[in-house]
Amino acid sequence: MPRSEPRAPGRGGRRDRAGRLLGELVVVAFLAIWWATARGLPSFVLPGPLAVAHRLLQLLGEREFLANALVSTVRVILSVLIACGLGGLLALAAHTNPAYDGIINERIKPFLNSFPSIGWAILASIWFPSGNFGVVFVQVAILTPFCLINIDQGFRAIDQELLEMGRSFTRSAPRIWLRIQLRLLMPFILSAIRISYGIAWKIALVSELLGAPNGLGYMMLQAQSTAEAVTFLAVCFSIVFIFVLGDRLVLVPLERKFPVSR
Amino acid sequence: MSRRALATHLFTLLFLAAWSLAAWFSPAYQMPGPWAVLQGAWKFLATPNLLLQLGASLYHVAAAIVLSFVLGCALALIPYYFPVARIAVHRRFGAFLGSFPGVGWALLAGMWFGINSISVIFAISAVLLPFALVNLNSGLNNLDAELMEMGLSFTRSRARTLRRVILPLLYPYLFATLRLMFGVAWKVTLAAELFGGNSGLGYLINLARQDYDTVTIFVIIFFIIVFVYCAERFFFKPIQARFDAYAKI
Amino acid sequence: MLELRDVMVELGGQQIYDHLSFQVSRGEFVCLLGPSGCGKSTSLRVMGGLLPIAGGSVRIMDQSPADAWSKLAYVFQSPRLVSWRNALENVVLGMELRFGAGSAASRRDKAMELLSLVGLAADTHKYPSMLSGGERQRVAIARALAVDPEIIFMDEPFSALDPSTRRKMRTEIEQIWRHTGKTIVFVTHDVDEALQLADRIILLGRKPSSVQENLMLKASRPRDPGAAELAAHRARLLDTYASDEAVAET
Amino acid sequence: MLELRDVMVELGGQQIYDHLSFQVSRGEFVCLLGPSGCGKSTSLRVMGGLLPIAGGSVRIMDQSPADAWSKLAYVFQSPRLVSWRNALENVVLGMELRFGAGSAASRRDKAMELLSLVGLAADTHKYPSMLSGGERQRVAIARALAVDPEIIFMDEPFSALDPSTRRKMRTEIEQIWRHTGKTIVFVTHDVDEALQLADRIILLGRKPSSVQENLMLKASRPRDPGAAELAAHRARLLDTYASDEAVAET
Amino acid sequence: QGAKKKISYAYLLDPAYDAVVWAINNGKVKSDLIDIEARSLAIPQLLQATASKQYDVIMTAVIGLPAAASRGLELRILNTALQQAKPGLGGGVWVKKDSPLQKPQDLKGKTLGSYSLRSTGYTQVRIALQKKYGLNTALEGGDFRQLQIPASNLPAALARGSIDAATLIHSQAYKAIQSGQYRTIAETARDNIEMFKVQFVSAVNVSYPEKLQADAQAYMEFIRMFKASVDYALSHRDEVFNAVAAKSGLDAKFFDWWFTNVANVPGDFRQEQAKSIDKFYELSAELGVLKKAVPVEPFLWDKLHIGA
Ligand SMILES: Nc1ncnc2c1ncn2[C@@H]1O[C@H](COP(=O)(O)OP(=O)(O)OP(=O)(O)O)[C@@H](O)[C@H]1O
Ligand SMILES: Nc1ncnc2c1ncn2[C@@H]1O[C@H](COP(=O)(O)OP(=O)(O)OP(=O)(O)O)[C@@H](O)[C@H]1O
Ligand SMILES: [Mg+2]
Ligand SMILES: [Mg+2]
Repeated sequence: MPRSEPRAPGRGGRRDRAGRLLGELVVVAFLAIWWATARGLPSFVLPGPLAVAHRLLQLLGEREFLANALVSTVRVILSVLIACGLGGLLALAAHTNPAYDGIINERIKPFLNSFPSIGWAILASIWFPSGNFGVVFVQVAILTPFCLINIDQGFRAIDQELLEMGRSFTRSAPRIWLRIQLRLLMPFILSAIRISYGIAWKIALVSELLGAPNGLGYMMLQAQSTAEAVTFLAVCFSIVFIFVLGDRLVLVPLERKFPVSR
Repeated sequence: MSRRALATHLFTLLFLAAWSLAAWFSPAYQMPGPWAVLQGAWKFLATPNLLLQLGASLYHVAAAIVLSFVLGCALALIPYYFPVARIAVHRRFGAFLGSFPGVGWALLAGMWFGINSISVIFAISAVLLPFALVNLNSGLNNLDAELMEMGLSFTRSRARTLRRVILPLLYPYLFATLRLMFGVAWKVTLAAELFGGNSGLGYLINLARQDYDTVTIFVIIFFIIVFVYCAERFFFKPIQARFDAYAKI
Repeated sequence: MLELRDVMVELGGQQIYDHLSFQVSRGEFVCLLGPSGCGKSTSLRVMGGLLPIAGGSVRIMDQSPADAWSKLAYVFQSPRLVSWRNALENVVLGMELRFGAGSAASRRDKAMELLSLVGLAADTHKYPSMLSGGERQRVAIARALAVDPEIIFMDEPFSALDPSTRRKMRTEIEQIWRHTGKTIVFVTHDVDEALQLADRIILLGRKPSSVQENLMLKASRPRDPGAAELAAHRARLLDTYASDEAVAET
Repeated sequence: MLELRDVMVELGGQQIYDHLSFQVSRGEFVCLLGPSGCGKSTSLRVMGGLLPIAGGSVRIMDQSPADAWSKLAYVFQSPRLVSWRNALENVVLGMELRFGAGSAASRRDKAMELLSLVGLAADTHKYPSMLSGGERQRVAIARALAVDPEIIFMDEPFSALDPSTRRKMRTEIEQIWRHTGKTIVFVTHDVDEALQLADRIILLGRKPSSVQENLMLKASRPRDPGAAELAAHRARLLDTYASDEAVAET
Repeated sequence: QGAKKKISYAYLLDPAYDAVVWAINNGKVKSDLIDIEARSLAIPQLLQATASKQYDVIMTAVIGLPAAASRGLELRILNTALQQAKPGLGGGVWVKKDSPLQKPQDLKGKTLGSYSLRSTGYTQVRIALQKKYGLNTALEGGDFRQLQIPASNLPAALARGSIDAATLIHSQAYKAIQSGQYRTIAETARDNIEMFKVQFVSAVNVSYPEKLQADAQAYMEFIRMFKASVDYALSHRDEVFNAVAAKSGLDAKFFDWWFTNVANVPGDFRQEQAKSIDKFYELSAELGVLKKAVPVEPFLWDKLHIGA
C-alpha cells in the first residue's frame, strides 16, 4: 500500500490543474514553433504538424507499418530484458569475486561502454546472417554496458547496516539476496531498464542497419533515403507514442511499486 | 601483483588471442587482426587531417555533454522547486525528448541551425538531455528526508541547502549521469556523424566503408576504446573510489 | 518567548494533538517528558516550523516559526550526520548552512573546541559509519552548539551515553546554559535527568496528547539528586506515568 | 556456552581490544556496561560472527560463530528497519530471513502478537518513517523475539523508551527469559536497569578495552531496586566509571 | 529434383527500383530453377552487406569495385543495374528559384551540398563541372566548398540558405520540380552524354567468384529473370507503377518520368557499358577519386554473355 499524502483539497487540486495546463502549454509551444518553421516550406523540405499527423493516422491503418512496429517493439523488449539480465549477472559476478571485479570493471565495462554501435553492426553482419538475431545481438551489445553500470552502482549503494541485519538473521545467501539485496537494488534495476529502453528506441536505426529489412528503423531509413520527410517524421512520432505507452503502462507502475523510500 | 590484477591482465591477453584467431580466419576487409590495427593507428597519428577529425568528434562529444548536463540539472531542479512544472518538464518535455529519435533531431537541427557543428551538438544534446533529467529526478525523489529536515533546521536559505546538502546527496546520481552520458554520447556522436556529418570520426568511418577499408574502421574503434578507457581509469574511477570510501562500514 | 496555543497536528490521518498549549519563557530550561510515541519529537518539529500545523498557533519571540528559524538549533533524536563528511566537517556543516560563506579556519577551530567539549577530540577524522552510537549523538550535539543559537531543542540527546559521559555532558550543558542565558527545550526519558536540569518539567500524556503536568522546580543548582523536594517530584512524575499507563490499558 | 578468549579487534587502524575475554553460561542474563565508544556494540558483532577478529577465539555452544548463527538474534543499537515494509512486515521479514518459505498467515499472527507485547498493536501498518524513535526500537525488539532464538543480543534496546514503557518492557523480557531459559546479552547505559535484570554485569573499560568488573548478582527476583546489596553494587559500578574517567582525563 | 535454390538479392532502397523487381516479387516472372528473394537496402546497408557477403547478388556502386578489389574483396559483375537515360535528366545541380546563381560558373566561392562526396553519382557531377564548365572541383582547395549532407536534409539546407546549391536525385529531384520552388543550373548527366558520347553506368549487380563457381546455372537464371522483370515493368506500366506508387505514397507519374528521363535499367551487360565504365574510371582517376584508372575487364564474370 503506497502511502498517499493527504493533500489539502482546494490548493492541491488547483495546482494539479495549473500543472496540467503548463504541460499542455509546452506541447502547444513546440507545435507552434514547428508550425512556424515549416510554414512556407514545401512539404518535402519540412512538413508541418498537420501533414505529419495526417500521415501518422494513415500509417496506423497500414498493415505493413503495424507489422514493422510490432517487430521493432518485440526486438526492443527482448534486447532490454536480455541486456539487463546480462548486465545484472556481470555486476553480480564483479561483486562476488575480486578477480572478476578486475576483469569486469576494468576491461569488459570500458570496452562495452566505448565500443561504437557501428562496430557491433559490422561484427554482427560478419558473424550472423541478416535477421532478427543480428539486430537483437547488436542492441544487446549496446545496452549491456548501461545496465552493467547502473546495477553496479546499485551494488555500491547497498546499505551495509541492513545487510548486517540480514546476516544476523540468516546465513542463507539466497534469502538475504531475495528479501533485502534485490529490493535495495530494485530502483537501480528499474532505472537500468528505463535507460536501456530509451536507448534501444534511439539506436533501433543503427541496429537495423545490418540489413534486417524491416522494423521502424528500416522504415525511417527508407523514408529518409527517399526524402519522404512526412513519413520520416510520422515514424519518429509513432516511436514517441510507443515509447510513452510502454513507459506509462509498464515502467511507471513498476517504479511506483518499488520506491527507494516511503 | 594481486590476484585481481593478474586475472585482469590474463583476460586482456586472452582477448587479444581470441581476436587474432578470429582475424586469422577472416579476410582483412571483414576483420583485421590486432597487429594490422596497431600499424593503422600509428599511421593515423601521423596524419594531421585525421587527427583533426578526431578533434572534431571530441569537441562534439564534450560540448554536448556539458550542454546537456547543465541544462538537464537546471531542468530537473525546476519541478523540484516549482512543483507546478512537474507535468510540463517530466511528462511532456522529458518524455518527448526521451523518445524522439536522434535522426529526427538531426533533421530538425539542420533546419534550425544549418549544417554545422552546432546542429550536430544540438542533436546529440537532445538525445543526452533526457538521461540527465531522468537520473537527477530519481536522485531528487530519493533525497533522505531526515537529512533534508536537518538542513532546514539550520537554514532556510535554499542556495545553502542546495549546495551543502542536496548536491552532496545527489553526487552519486550526478556522477552516474555523467558516466552514462559519456557512454551514450560516443555512440550517438558516431551515429550522427556517420549519417549526417561532414567531419568527425563517424564521417571517417563512412568514408572508410565506401572504400571497404575495414582497418581504418577498427583503428577508429581502437582510438575510441583507448580514449574511453583513459577517461574511465583516470577520471571516473578515482571519483568512484571516493564515493565508495564513506559508504563502507 | 515561545508559545504553543491550541496546536493541532494530524499525521497520516491520526490526530497527534488536538489542543496542545504550553509556553517557555526566555532563558528557561524546560524538560519535556512523556510516553513513547506521545508526540515529543513532533512538538519540537512544530516549534521550529519543520512541520505544518493543522490548527492553533505557534509563536517564537513574537515571530512565526518560519521567521524565527535563525534563532533555533536542533539536536535530533537520530543523529542525522551526513555520510560524506567526517565528524569535524559535520560540525562545520552546521555553521556553513547557517552562516553561509566564512572563514574556514576559524570554523574548524570552533568545531574542534566543541568536539573536545563532548569528548571526541580524538575522533574528529572519523566518518559517521565508523562512529559508535554515542559518538554520533555527541557529534550532533556539537553541531547544534556550534551555531550558538538562542534556543536549543534537544531530543533525547544523551540516550546513548554511559552514566559518566552523560553526567559530564549534563554539567557542560548546564554550564553553557547558565553562562549564556540560552533557552533550552530538552526531551528526555530519564526522570532524574529532568529533575537535575529543568526549571520546569512538562509531562505529556498519551495521544491525542495534552499537558498532564507542569512542574516548577525551584531547587538551587547544582542540585543534589537526593534532596527531598526532588524526591517528591520524582515520585509524583512516576505516579503520573503509571496512572497514564493504567488509563491506556483499560 | 559463549566464550571470548583473548579477542583482538582492529577497526580503521585503531585497536579496539587487544585481549578481551569473558564467558556467558547457558541461560544467563548478562549485562554489558561501559563508556561510550568502548566497544560494546563491537563485541556483540564479534560474538555473532558479523565482524572478523584479528586474533583470539570466539566459541558459541562449542561452535564457531559462523556455524552458530541460527541460534542468535540481534536487537541492534539503531533499529535497522527496512523502509519498504511496514511495522508488521518488518517483523515478518526477520522470520522469512531465518526460516525461508512458510505460512504467511501464522507468521503475521505471531508478528501481531509480539507487536502487541511491545505495545504497538495500533501501529502495525505504519512504515518506519512514520514511527517515533521509541516505536522503531520496539519493532526491532519484536523482530528479534519473533525468531525465537536461544541467545539474544540486545544493544541498548530501551534507550528511547519512557520510564513506564521501559519498566513494562523490562518485565516482559525478564519473563520471557525466565520462562524460556534463553541466554541474553544486554548492552545498556542504565546502571539500575542492569542491576534489575542481570545475573552478571560485565563492565568494560576504555579503549583498548578489557573487562574492568565482573559482578555476580545473586539477589532474588523480582528485585527491589532499593535493596542494600544492589545499592552497594550500584555505588561500586559508578565508582569504577568515575575512576575510569579520571584515568582518561589525566 | 529437390527444392529450388534460393538466390538472395539486395538492391537499392528506392521506390523506382521497387518497380524494377516488382514482377519478381509478385510472381509475374517465374523460374523452376531458382527463387529470388529480393530485399531493398539503404546505401550504408548495401556497403556493409557487400563486404560481409550476406546476399548472393547485390547491387553496388561502380566506383566501389576497384576499392573492394584493392582490399581483397573480389566482386564479379552480372549485369548493369542503373545507367543514365538518354535525356540525361535528374542528376543536376539545383538552386532555389530566386537564387542569384544562373550558371555553374557562378558556383565559384559558394557552397554545394551533396548526399555523398565519394559516390558514383556525385563523381559524375564533378566530371561535368570540371570538364565542361572549367571549375576546379577538388574536394580540398577547389573553386567552391563541397559539403556532405544527408539526402533528406538537402532540400531543407537549400531552403534555409546554409548551402547555395545541391545535388538532388531520383524522387527528390522529381518533387523539387513539382514544387516549383527550385530550378537546375546544370543538367550534368546530359552534359556528360554530350561530351563523352556514353551514358554512364552508376550501379551494377555483383556476386562473388566462389558463389558463381559453385552454381553458375543459378546466376545465369538470375540474370534472365532480372531482365524479364524489367521488361515486365516497362510493358505493364500502369499495373506496376500504380502498385508501387500506392505503397510508397509517390505519384505514379514519377515512375514514368524516371524510366524515361533519368535512368535505364538494362539488366544485361553490353560492350558499350564496359566502355562507359572504363571511361568513368579514367575520369575518376583524373579527379583523384580513384588512385589509378583500371579496366573493368577483370571485374566481369567470366561466364558473362557480353552483348554487342
Ligand atoms: N508521518 C506519520 N504518519 C503517521 N503517524 C506518524 C507520522 N509521524 C509520526 N507519527 C506518529 O506520531 C506519534 C508521535 O511521534 P513522535 O516522534 O513525536 O513521538 P515521541 O514522543 O518523540 O516518541 P519517542 O519518545 O518514542 O521518540 C507516534 O505515534 C508516531 O507513530
Ligand atoms: N569502521 C571503523 N573504523 C574506525 N573506527 C571504528 C570503526 N567502527 C567502530 N570504530 C570505533 O570503535 C569504537 C567502538 O565502537 P562501538 O560501536 O563498539 O562502541 P560502543 O561501546 O557500542 O559505544 P556506544 O555506547 O557509544 O554505542 C568506537 O570508538 C568507534 O569509533
Ligand atoms: Mg521522539
Ligand atoms: Mg554501541
